[in-house]
Amino acid sequence: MYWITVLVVAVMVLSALAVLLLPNLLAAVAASSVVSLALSVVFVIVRAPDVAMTEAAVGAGLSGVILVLALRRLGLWGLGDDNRPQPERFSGTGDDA
Amino acid sequence: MSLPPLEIVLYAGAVSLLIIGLAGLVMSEHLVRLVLALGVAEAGGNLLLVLTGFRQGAVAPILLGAAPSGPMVDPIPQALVLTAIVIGVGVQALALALVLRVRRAYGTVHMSALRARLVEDLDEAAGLPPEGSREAPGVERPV
Amino acid sequence: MNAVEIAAAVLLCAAVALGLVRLVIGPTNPDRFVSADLLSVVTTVSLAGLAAVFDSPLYLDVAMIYGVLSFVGTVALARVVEGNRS
Amino acid sequence: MRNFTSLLFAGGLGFFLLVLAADLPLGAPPMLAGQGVLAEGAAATGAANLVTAVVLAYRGIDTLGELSILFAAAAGVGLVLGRARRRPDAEADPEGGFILLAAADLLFPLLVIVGLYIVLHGHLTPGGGFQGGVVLAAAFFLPLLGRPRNALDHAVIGWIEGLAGAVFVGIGLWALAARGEFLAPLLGKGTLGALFSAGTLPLLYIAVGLKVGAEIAGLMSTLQETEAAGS
Repeated sequence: MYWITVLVVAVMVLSALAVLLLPNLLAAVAASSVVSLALSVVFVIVRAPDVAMTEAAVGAGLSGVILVLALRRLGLWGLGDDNRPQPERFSGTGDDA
Repeated sequence: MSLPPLEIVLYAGAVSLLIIGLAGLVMSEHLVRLVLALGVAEAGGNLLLVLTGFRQGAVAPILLGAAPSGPMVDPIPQALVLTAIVIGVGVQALALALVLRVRRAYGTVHMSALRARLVEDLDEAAGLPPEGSREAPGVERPV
Repeated sequence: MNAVEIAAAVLLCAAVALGLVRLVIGPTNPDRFVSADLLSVVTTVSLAGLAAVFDSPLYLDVAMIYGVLSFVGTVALARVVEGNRS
Repeated sequence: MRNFTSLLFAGGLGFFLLVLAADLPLGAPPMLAGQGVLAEGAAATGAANLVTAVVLAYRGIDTLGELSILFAAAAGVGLVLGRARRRPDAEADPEGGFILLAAADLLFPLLVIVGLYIVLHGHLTPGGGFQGGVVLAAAFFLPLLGRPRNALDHAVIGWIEGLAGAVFVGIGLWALAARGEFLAPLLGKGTLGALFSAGTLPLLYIAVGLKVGAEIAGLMSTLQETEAAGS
């Protein structure tokens, strides 16, 4: 049990670092869903099934959907490695993406 | 070498989530990544709260059958965190809507560009000539 | 924990490690989404396994919610990638 | 430079928190309030799930405040994004493939049943209005992912939301009239662990589930619809 806990916490912290460090925003969203999934396992380990269930529902379904819909609406796809410049609809910026 | 107890491991995980989230809040350049970092910090805070009620060998605060078998963990932090998580989603959605709105108004979601635009707007509102902010963008202007 | 549970835990840990590697280094976005989906399936299984280890049926509800809702999240991600490509 | 100071700040805060950990009573017995809830919560409220007892019976008014915060967030999203401006010539998303459409049709009843189970058994097993509401919202949002041309009727969502909130407040006022306390537990406690037990707590959780589900479904629907119209 001890080593499982250590591993889950390590996965959680590593993916939290990945959220900040991954250059691609969609990958960061995937990493943040991994954070909340590991967090839900941690909540089960600390005997909080209610909280684990809320975190599972929110992290697995809701938060990812909201983030992805917002990102899609932003249209900022590339932001990093596989960058593909989007046509800019706004005048006078040029500093974007 | 003696291993740290389980509580210390969990506590360290919660604190490092909190720290990573806060560092991301301060350092992130893109507004959506700022929202993500806020979520990470919030997760750390929630875990910290739940950990205050945890003790080893206790069971979940849910009665199965008549008598509880052994000690139970504290239900009050769990109830607090339950509501905190749901509120966190609302906050996240509202923050993303505001990011979309900022994008619509300013055409950018990058912090540095946004800051330059805000300084320009402030200068314009204060009646200062706009050249100053363009020539020396790093200089703080009296607001 | 008996031997079966320890073996299951080791296998699940290996699956998590492999999925995490693909999540971080995945060259393209679909790789990362597939690895996130894999990790959520592994999480569902390990939640069910934790219910067995704790010898309590309460935790099975959590696994059920996770299994049902991770599909929705994955579908949303997949739809976005699809809409991006077209 | 700025990154350096930020990292310094984060590191200092981490050190502070870790030092604080040395004095924390980790693993100690619960606080006095927690001990009280553990000792008497089940007998006082009739709920087998003590977290539900805390959320709805001991801190019911907090839950009401939380619902209003969620309502404010959902309303704020609608307000900030504006109404869905779907241009008639706007190129809508293509429909989903066969797998997505078939899975959405098959999963919809399953998700609704799971959500209702989670809401209705909130006082017995882990779960309750918040989690079940999220599942219900996902159930109603999944078909929209497959068929982006359809849309949820925001008037119906608003009615469900308002009705559920009114039911929650109404039960609270009824308790105020009958027992002299807002949201005090009413009705018979029943036998511990039965479906019809714990007095008004399941009714309150049904109201919470409908309200949360309607709000979150409306929120996701708003995000998707306005997205289709372009920014």
